[in-house]
Amino acid sequence: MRREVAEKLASLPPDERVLLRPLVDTSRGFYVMAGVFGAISLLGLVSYILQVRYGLGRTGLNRPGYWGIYIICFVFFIGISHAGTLISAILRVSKAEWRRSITRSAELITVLVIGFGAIQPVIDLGRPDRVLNVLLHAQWRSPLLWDVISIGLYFMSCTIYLYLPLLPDLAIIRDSGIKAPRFYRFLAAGYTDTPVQRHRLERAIGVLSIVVIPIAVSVHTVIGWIFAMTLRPMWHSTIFGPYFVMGAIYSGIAAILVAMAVLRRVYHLENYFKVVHFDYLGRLLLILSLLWFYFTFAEYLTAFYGGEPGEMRTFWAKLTGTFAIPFWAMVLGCFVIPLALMSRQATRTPVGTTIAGIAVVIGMWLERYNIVVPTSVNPRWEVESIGHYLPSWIELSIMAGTFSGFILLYMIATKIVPIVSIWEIKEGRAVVQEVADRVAKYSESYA
Amino acid sequence: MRPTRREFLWAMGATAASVGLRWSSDLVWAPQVPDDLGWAPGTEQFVNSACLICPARCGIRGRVVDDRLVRLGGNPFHPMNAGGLCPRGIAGVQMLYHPDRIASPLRRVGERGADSWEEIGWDEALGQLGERLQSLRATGRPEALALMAGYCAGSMHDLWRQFLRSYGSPHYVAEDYDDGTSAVMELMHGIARRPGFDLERAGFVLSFGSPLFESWWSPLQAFAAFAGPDGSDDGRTRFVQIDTRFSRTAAHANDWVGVRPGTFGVLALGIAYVLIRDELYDAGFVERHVSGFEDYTDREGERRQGYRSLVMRNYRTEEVSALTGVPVARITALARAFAQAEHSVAVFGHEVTHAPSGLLSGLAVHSLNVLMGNVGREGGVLFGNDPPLDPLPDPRIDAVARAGLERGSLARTPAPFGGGDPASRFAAAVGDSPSETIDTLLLYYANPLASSPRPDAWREALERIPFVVSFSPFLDETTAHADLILPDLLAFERWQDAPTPVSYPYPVWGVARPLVAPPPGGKHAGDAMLAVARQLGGSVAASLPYDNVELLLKARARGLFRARRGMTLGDAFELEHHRQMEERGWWLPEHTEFEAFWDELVQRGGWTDLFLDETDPARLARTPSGRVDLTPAPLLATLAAAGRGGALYMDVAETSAATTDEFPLRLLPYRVSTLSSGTVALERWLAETPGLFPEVHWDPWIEVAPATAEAQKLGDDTMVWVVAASGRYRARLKVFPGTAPENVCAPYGLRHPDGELANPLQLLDGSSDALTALPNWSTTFVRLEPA
Amino acid sequence: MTRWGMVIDLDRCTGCAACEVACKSENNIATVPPHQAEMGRVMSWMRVLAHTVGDFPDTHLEFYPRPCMHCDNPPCIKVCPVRATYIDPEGIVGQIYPRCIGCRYCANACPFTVKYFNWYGPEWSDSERQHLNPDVSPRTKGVIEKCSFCHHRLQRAREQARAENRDVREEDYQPACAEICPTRAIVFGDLDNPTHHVAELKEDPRAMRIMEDLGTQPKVYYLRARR
Amino acid sequence: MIAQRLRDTRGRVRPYLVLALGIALIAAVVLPVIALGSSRVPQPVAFNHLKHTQDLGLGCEFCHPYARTRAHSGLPDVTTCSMCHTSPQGTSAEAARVTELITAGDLLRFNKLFRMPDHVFYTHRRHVAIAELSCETCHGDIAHTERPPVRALVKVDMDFCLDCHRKQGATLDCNACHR
Repeated sequence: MRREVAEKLASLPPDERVLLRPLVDTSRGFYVMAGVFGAISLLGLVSYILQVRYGLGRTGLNRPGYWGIYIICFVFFIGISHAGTLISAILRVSKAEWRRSITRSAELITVLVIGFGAIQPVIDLGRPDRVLNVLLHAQWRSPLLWDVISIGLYFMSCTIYLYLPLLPDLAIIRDSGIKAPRFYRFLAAGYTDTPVQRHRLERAIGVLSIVVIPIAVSVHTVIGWIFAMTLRPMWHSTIFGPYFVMGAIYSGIAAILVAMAVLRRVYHLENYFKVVHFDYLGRLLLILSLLWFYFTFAEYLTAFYGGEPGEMRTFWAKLTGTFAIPFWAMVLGCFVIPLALMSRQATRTPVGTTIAGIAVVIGMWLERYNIVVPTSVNPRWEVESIGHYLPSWIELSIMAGTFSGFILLYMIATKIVPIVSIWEIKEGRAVVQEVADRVAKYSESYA
Repeated sequence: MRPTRREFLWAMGATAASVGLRWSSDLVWAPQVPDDLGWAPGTEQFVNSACLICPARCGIRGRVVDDRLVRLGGNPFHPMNAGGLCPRGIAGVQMLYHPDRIASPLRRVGERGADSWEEIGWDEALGQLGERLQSLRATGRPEALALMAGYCAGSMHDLWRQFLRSYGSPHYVAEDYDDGTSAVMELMHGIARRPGFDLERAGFVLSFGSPLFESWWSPLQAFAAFAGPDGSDDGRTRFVQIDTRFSRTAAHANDWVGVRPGTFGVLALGIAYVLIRDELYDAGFVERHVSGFEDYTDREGERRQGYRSLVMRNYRTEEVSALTGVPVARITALARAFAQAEHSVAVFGHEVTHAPSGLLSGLAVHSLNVLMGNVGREGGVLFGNDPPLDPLPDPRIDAVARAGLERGSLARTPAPFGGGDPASRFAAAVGDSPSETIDTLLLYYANPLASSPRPDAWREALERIPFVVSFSPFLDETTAHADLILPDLLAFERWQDAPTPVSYPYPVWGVARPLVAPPPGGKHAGDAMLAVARQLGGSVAASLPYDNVELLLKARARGLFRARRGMTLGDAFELEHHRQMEERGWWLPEHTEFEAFWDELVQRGGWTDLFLDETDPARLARTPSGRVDLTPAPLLATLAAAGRGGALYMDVAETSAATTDEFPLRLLPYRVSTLSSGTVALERWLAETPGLFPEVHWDPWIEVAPATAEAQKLGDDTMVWVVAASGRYRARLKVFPGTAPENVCAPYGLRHPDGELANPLQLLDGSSDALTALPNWSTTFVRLEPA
Repeated sequence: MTRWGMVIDLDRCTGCAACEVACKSENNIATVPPHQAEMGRVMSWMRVLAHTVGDFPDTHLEFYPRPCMHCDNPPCIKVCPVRATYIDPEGIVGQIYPRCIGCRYCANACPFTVKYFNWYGPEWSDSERQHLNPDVSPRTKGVIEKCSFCHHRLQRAREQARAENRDVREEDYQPACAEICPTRAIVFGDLDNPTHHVAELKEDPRAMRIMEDLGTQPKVYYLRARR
Repeated sequence: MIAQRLRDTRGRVRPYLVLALGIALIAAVVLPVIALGSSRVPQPVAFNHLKHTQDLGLGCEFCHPYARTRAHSGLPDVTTCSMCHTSPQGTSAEAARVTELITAGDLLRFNKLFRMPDHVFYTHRRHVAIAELSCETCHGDIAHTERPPVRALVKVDMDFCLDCHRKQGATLDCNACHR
């Protein structure tokens, strides 16, 4: 850190001092990690170039295992993207005061991960050079097209929804002059935090946070429908829309927890990501793990009761057959571990919730695997032989590349914007009395 | 409006991206077929010819577009396959255009088998061969020339024989697919000829293990019969398959019966028992035309048991059931169905005779046909006749040749009623003789190193032969050991006649003619040998006075023109019309000029005569008594001399070694429909999906019962070693419920994708039927080990 | 209205696979190298599927030669985002290769799994290229392909009929599999034209369709084996 | 002016602008040149359509004999040319060269200029003989060219086909033409 920057930083109020520090102070560890993730991303890029050059044959996909890692990651990433927007929007709409420090990191996850989710189907295309055909020759009955539209809309609204609450903070950075003045002047777009501006901003955020919720719901519903609209066993199910939305929120919360734990540690944000935040999010996780179990149970029970031979082949393949290990690992990650850890106050600590969060993230990835692969390789017709799918190293490196690409971008983002919303924290302090009054109003007796 | 930097960059990026996408479209995604600036008029022709890939010799029709053969289908004029064709035939285009084809003659440079060759011209190559042959004759050793031929029928067979005889060599060795049926026919009917089975007109076909729908003499013949006339459901033949494994024929036949290996004969006699017990057999026929049915007194005045007593005493259904594993009710039902159908025929081949009591089992099975009187008549067993071709001129045999021929064959006939496997015996004999006893070996469509059950004997024999010439257009195992390769033209580039196999009871003389022009520098093996004969001059040249094979065929076809019977191929109506005319004693010539006749014959794809004179007594038996003999005396005498008792049919049950702990599973080799020895790599379409199993591609496999696989802890689709006392080979294990738990069913002639052979025949124990010298195919025991 | 369809008589089928190979030959279907085949990437628009039931000697076989079913209500065409697969007015479900983006959604939507994907581009040596059928375009890598009922033959038949000023007759248009079948188990024609053989056969009491209950209305009928 | 733009207000070179311009140059000039350059169709001799069709009054089908009967209309080869050009015709150097080439035994293989992608089912017979379209519809004014064009005169793409099919009321079904 240059001296004048350090001086400027030291002259700022305490919130700014802590929260803007990562923007100007970068450790060697950061560069090392960025280098590692950059290298892995590069590996993914090279793998993709190889895949384009030689064809999708370089993957482990086959007939009937037509879909694999890419589609799994697509569903998974888009699911994670519900982290942010949906959580922060719901919390904002419901005026949950504890949200103030966590919304920014969640929204950042959303915007960055959507991009990596949205490119997965393109990576999966046999002819990516014809990707524009989807727009030029659109076929409106295809859920894939609905998906393109709803993801496009979601991406745009989430970007705005990330940007608007950033404005006051950008203005703060611009005014502090600690970093790239022209850049932040451009980004802050003339915001000066006048009462009129503040009022308009809050109204816009309020409207957006309501608009974004149905869009977010539609995105994962449509992704569920991509599967549900086919006549394949264990896909053709009405539960898929809500099940996917619920799963998305679940994996989103888990992802936020993991991100928060990391940020808290590396940027020393213990005063912002407090134990209570982990506790509250842990409670949410607990509720969602039960909800997950409820949905999963309902899905499998109905399939089992119907007992159609085509369905049962896939059903047993998951429960006891080829896919038993990923299936029960999923149950462990999505249900057993979070339930065990989150149902007790003693384990709803930052460490406990992080462990549960990691378990859920892995579990939810496995859930996508257990949805995509077993049905794909188990044709409905028993005369047709059962396929097998083993991802190739090309697929695995592309997956690793997209994961590390996301992490890398997230790391870089923490160097550009404050990861905790400064103005909202300040606003939170300012409205304590107002909130107390509001809370008091809830319990007013009939006077 | 002035574009901002951002807009400018964005627009630039978008342009670059879209140009890039389109550009990559051509570069990265363009189809592999090059965009040809040239053009072709797209002329399309359909040409009739004959398939030379397997012994069935079906009629084919090729679609030729601009001198490229793009599709093969069946010739609808051909009475045997009537427009249908099997996958092997269809895939012939891949053989024709195979990238590994040898284009010109090759001479070995460097070590034998080291795969280093130099290309030479035909004149030089034939000159070298001619000189070698000339010098052998000059030194008075014409018998040092030998020919090893694969399946070879018709005029090419005659041409080779003529060449060798006039040259003076007795060594015409052929893989002649001997299945012992001609020995059965000779003993019972006095006719030394493989039987024809008139499946199409039969009402009920009882097949004893014959792979009718897979790899029989002519699967298309069976298909036509199975389909029935005109595709209508009336009068369709009913097929019942008796088999030791759930073969594809068993799977698609109307019904199937599983039996224990080696008990075909027992089951046949069990059926005979029911026929006799319930008086279902054709007593009139038996009385008029059969001897040995009742007890009789032989020439020495000894009282002997006839067929009836033998069967009634020894083959009661309960006992047969215990031996064969077929329930009594099933045997009875089979016998009744066999007896009730209008024409029923029992079909058998090497699956029955390649067993310790193979000949006796063959006799037992064929006795069913005799009991029902279904011999020498429509819908039964027929002894077809050959098309009335003009023979080749009598070979001129000069003194050198005579001396050579008199020195005789190296390998003696080892058994009283058959020659067994002459190729292996020849190889063994060469191995036992001093080096250079055979100086020059010609290989014609033979790859013994891969297909022989005794490749070691061949390897040793080849080492003792200084000069090996192969006519193979592909570099197979044996060809790789050759000194000179004279690549023959492929099936769709050459003239050759294609007589249908004997299993088809009506003579059809198909003519294969070039569908596409041969490659420059290609040469027909027949033409090459005619050229060598000319080069040798003298009696050899005089014996083969033809410029090329086309003219040879044309000359022989004059016999058909003069025969006053038969017709050039035609559609179903023409064929039937002609047959009925001949039945009524009419025959009208189609042509007055031979040239016109020949042109039409070639254009239609061949000649046939579907009329069969059932009244000719010689069609039934040419034994001294003129009757079909159920207890042939020569066989009885041989059995008695061998101490096997004086009664026939007594030891048809196999008495082979039982399983041991070391080798607990019985090996049952079989041939798959689409592939035969060593052709796997040639036709990729077939290799991709070779069998009944959708998951097996390219790899050779073995079939094992689920219980067996589980007991041995071997998983489905894993690679295993099949280990016998004499060796082992690698194959993919397929768990298959259609295999009996004590057996391992192994297709032979397959290769791994890398060319490694998987030939279960090489594991056989080497034992044979003492009467025919035919090898035993079901007496070898193996174990499986993970590979 | 013309509705092209197929009736396959399982009683006549001998499982010889002539239809499979004839189809590969007619439609320039690329073969894949052995290790690719092992992965399950073999393309075979027509495939004789077999399923063995019961232990020796009471074994029997359930089998179906399976082309594309050319459903009247095809699940594949609904999900294609670019209209690369569609049903034409005469009921043939077409696959338009230059339009296909290779997302394989149709392949997953098809309950009969008859869609094949070009994982790599086709590989032919110069000599093998000689036997390519000039009437059918070879596919590039990265697109879906499937049985087209040999509709290139219909194109030619239509033109010929037009030149002769008449309608397309039953014998003018036969796919390669129906043409080659040695036992005439595969019959092809217009299901709605009472003079065509298939129209009669589809009413046979033995007639059925695979997974009829899904309501996709396949136009390939099977006649149950009687044996 | 561009040079000005490339420098910012302080006169420093704007590197990203230079880069962008470079990309634009490649995109706009180099790639099309590569793409088009490879698609130039060479011919063995500089055939003069105008001379043959107008001055000599030969019909199209004289040299393109299958236009009414087959898929491909056919191109002339040495046998067609030899009808006249075995002896020197006219005064042009190219005509003299044709005679030379014929005498030397050259096959005179002309190359296709108007090419259909292989996934299109197109026959001349259907369009010329049955639908009675004139050659100019798709081939433009080729009959009046004096030198062989190196690129097709009319861009026959799917839009071109469909426009005409729409006007003529011909089929618009994909399967009718895609194969």
